[in-house]
Amino acid sequence: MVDVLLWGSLRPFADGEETVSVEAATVGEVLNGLVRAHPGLKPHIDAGVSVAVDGRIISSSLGEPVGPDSEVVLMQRLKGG
Amino acid sequence: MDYIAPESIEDAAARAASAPGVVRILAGGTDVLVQLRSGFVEPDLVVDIKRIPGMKDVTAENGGWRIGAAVSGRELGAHSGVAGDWPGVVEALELIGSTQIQARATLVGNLCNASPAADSVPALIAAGATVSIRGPGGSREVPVAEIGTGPGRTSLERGEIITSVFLPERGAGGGDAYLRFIPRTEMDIAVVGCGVNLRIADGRIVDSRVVLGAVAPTAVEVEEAAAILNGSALEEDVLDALARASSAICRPIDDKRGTVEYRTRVAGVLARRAARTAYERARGSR
Amino acid sequence: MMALDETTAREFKVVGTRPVRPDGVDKVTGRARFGADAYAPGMLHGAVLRSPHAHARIVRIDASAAEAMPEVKAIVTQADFAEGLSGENRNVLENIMAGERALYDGHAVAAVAATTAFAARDALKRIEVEYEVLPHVTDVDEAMKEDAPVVRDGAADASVPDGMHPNVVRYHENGHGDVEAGFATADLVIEERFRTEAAHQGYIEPHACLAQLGPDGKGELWCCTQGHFVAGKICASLLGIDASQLRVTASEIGGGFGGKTTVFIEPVALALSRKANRPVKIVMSRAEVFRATGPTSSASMDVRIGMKKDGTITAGEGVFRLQGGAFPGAPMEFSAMCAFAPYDLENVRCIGWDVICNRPKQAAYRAPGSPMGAFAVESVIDELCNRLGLDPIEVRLKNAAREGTRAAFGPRYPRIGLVETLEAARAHAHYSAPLEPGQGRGVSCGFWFNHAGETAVSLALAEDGTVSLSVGTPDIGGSRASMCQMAAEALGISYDKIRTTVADTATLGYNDVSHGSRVTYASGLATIKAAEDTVDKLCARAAAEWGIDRDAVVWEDGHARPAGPNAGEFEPVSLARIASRMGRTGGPIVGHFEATPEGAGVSFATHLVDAEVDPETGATKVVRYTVVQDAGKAIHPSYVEGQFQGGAAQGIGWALNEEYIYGEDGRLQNPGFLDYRIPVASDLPMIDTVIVEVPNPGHPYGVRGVGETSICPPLAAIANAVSNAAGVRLCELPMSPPRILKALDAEADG
Amino acid sequence: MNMMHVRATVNGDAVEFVCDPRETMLDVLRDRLALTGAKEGCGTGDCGACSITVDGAVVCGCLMLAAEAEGAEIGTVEGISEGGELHALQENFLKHAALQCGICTPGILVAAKALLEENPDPTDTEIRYWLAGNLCRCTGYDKIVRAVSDAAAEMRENG
Repeated sequence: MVDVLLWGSLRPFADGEETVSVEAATVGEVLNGLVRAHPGLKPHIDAGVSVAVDGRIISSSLGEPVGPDSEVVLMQRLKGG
Repeated sequence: MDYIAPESIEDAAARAASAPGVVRILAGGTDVLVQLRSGFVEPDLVVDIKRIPGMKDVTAENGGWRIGAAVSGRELGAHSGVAGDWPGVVEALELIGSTQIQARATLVGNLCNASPAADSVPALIAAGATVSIRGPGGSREVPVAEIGTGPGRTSLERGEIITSVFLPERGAGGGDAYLRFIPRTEMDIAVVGCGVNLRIADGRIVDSRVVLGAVAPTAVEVEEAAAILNGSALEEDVLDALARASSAICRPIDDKRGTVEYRTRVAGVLARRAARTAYERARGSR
Repeated sequence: MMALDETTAREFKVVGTRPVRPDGVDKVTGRARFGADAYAPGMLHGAVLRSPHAHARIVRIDASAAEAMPEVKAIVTQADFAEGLSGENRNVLENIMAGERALYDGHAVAAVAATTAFAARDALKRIEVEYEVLPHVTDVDEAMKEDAPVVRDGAADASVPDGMHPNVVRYHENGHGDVEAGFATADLVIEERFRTEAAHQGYIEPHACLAQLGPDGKGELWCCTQGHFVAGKICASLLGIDASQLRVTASEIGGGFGGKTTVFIEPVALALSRKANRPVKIVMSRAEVFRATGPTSSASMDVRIGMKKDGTITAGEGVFRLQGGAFPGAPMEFSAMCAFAPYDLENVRCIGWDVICNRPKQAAYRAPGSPMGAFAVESVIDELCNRLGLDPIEVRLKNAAREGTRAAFGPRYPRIGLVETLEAARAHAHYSAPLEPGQGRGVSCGFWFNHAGETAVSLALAEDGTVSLSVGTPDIGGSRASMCQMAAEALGISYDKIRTTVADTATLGYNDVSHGSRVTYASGLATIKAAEDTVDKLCARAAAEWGIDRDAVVWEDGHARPAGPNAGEFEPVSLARIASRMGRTGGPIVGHFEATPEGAGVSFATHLVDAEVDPETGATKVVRYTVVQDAGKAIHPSYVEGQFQGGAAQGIGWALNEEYIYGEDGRLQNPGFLDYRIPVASDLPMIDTVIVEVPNPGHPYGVRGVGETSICPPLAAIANAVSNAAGVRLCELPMSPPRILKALDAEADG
Repeated sequence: MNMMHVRATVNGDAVEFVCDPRETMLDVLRDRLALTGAKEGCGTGDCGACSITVDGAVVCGCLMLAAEAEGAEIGTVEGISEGGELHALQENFLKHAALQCGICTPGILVAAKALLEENPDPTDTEIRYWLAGNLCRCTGYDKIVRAVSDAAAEMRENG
């Protein structure tokens, strides 16, 4: 299981949880797992998110690997000027 | 729109007077072109006066200087005679816009555009300058102070063209200065402007005129200034009184360039600073 | 990916040098072709009719008088675009051409194409639009009030808590720890409200495009854009045509800074062209650029920070309210995520509100959201330092984020370079130089994420041994030079043997926009990978020639060589030699790379500013400026310095004089460079730069982005310098002379 | 339409054109004479991207009617380099990386060349004030000022 840290304003959509544990080996599975665990997260994830895995910010690639001990943090999708 | 470039002032005045619709006189064009491009003014006729003989001349006259209507800031700045006698007027014109604008902008254009914030106008009024007007009814010489009547409005009649500006004889012990406040170092329209012209004898001011820009619908003279300055050697309390009198006559507006409060306050600051410069110049003069 | 130790150990031959940029001669001789420099036979001129009202219902549009003009060949309204769009495409369409309501002063309502530009402009005057004027709101705080006019109902997403005004469209919160507990342990807590006004990107080149779209759905588009692939994708959606049938070519681009990451006139020109069946060119006026393209957001912010006497920050809290015009998207989440990013905090909490107003839709501007947040947080830190008598750099070093620090936005940092920038700033002569009377010094840190995104690169050899490199990211600041350098480095050939071209959308795989400081990172990484792919192919040709295994061949200094004595005795063979024979040894050699690389490195900067304030007029002069920033690795140091200096200059403008000024009527008062006052040459000092290089392990040569971080610290650094010079804290931008004088008066009145 | 017929020289070449009296010199250079080096950044004389010389003086091409050009000698960025040799200013702009996007570069080169013709040894402050009407949004002007200053020094050395 991978523990995924949510940003503050997502917590109301995850039953108030700060961290959600999901079964996942990739970023894509993390996102699917989150939606399965808390369907209320779906619109927020669909709106675009990045996932930080051990400090590396993954902006798009669903195939990036996630280890069981990885620090995984959900972040708002990055954009720039 | 028609464009003509007549080669005589008679022709220019006649064409300007007889043309139907909106007529604009073009010398440097730095205001006219902006208005034309923005659609703010859509002239039916543009009369370019640059090909008229004399329009680009600066000539000595009765101890003073006559400056043709198409003389640019760059040309006037390079004229050591005018710049030596009337540095405040020349600096005021040279403050307008960029190097590029300076190659075209003119005193007369600045005056006829009739912006309350026109830089050269307070300096010209302080200097006691007059303009020569040619119109269908002949010629007349009018003080600069009588030209602007409000934002974008002048006392010129249809078909009248200003052909030159006359700066009077400088005389001994004279000095003038113009200062403006802008947020940047260049390229802005004056938030406040102040022209000061004075003469001294034995270190005391004997004659003075202070004129403010951008604080009322037209440039305004600080009528009280002469009473405050004359007889003084510009002591601190005199400068304080001048600053107060200058702020007191301000009737500005709040707009994108400054607030009423700010303009009123800074008018006093500039009057004080411009008076100092004019006084120093007077002391250093022949 | 190459490991970090390899990166740092590497000796570069071309990377880190300062060659002349490949597009340089074109740009100093006037040959370079920008957006407005294209012409086509039979071309029509397009012009756009814009709403004079901040908010109005469009009751009726009568274009019959314009249509009757013989010069007019097409008129379009929103009805001429695709129906049934959703999401951001719907917002973009609504922004580039109003539907039922005009939502801001300058909102496009209709457009014409005519045989001359004058005729097009005349035609606009003959289009009658009946408006029903509606109440408007242009201020972020006003727009959140209960009785504020509703800009667009139903624009809010699910993140917004119940009970908020419909103008509040998104909500964000991040942080960790317990801020109240943190504040309880502080010796001093300061809370302050800050405001920043919208600033425009201010690129000197107005938007321009030349479009051709036939009734068969096939089209060509030439435009100045930061991302022609994205522009093409959006245009195809808005026009209802196939993306692959629209070939988009990026012109040279005269500045973007985020403002050219979306479309405005491009779909309009295509729609006009489709209707007229002739090419249509549209060039925006400067007034249109200000009224109808994206400035950044304006912001209203509350920041509270607690500090111990020794400088330890015990807690930080920020609320960031940003308005981004009439559509969702104000980058409040980035204000919230970046504001405290430079610090190692046990307790931090940030809240962001995205609010809509009757203003043009905001567009990205250099590190969107970060500069405002840094302004608020770094100002409060400076005030705490002043009141506690602490050195502002020492305090920042004491609290600085390092590798392993939990960032305010969630994850723990990998290797970062903040401490190095602070130490370099402290050691810089600027920091110890004496100040003149009336001057103050300001320090600020800043943070930006940097981005990667979809990237495709192709690298083809010519028979003479030269290289044609095709990238898909428009060159917004000299990237063709750095791409040539990285390719030269990886191939082992000289810089001038390579030409980099920004390829059109029909020639290369999809590329994300040139934004997020991603180009040198992502296109650079892809270029190196494409060069490595080429090298692999070159080695294979040599191996085949020599009759040995591919693995027995290595690439060194632009030559294939046997890997060692066991591989056999062969003379090294150059790239040029292999290329000259490639037609007979297997055909053309092309290396390529396509990916969404995921190794962008975050970056930090520390800025030092000395400012002088005239207490009688409130005028500010920036007298000295130093930028210290972590670039990871500077490929072309001159252009890295240029990014540092440009970001600082834009920050100076935003801090001191630039602002969107709206009248009571909701109309923009200053849509021109006369009164939207960007810094001129005589306003600025030389801007000193220090390039710190803490390599990014996610890039083969260590590159982090550099373009955006440089605008994060200036607002606060200048505010701190001005506040220290004036002796009063300035909390509102721009710090225009009237505002400074007012603050001085308020201070004098106690 | 009352079109104007105008004769002038541009970069030393005789040109003849017909234009609408409302057209600016910039419009004609770009749209009729195919000289697109001068750019329109504002159309109001505030940015200097359209800088050209008229009888030796640097002006904004956007603030001059094309009809005024009758008999005038116009100079544009396209005429700065002579016979394939780049001008010292052009060389120094490249060497100093004094351009990023390059949209302001033609105007700045035209203005800087006029400066050096008038003042071969300008101070940094003089360069900055002379170029105050040429907006650059990319560089912060630092490298531009250095390039102009170095070009001036080089030109003085080479007489």
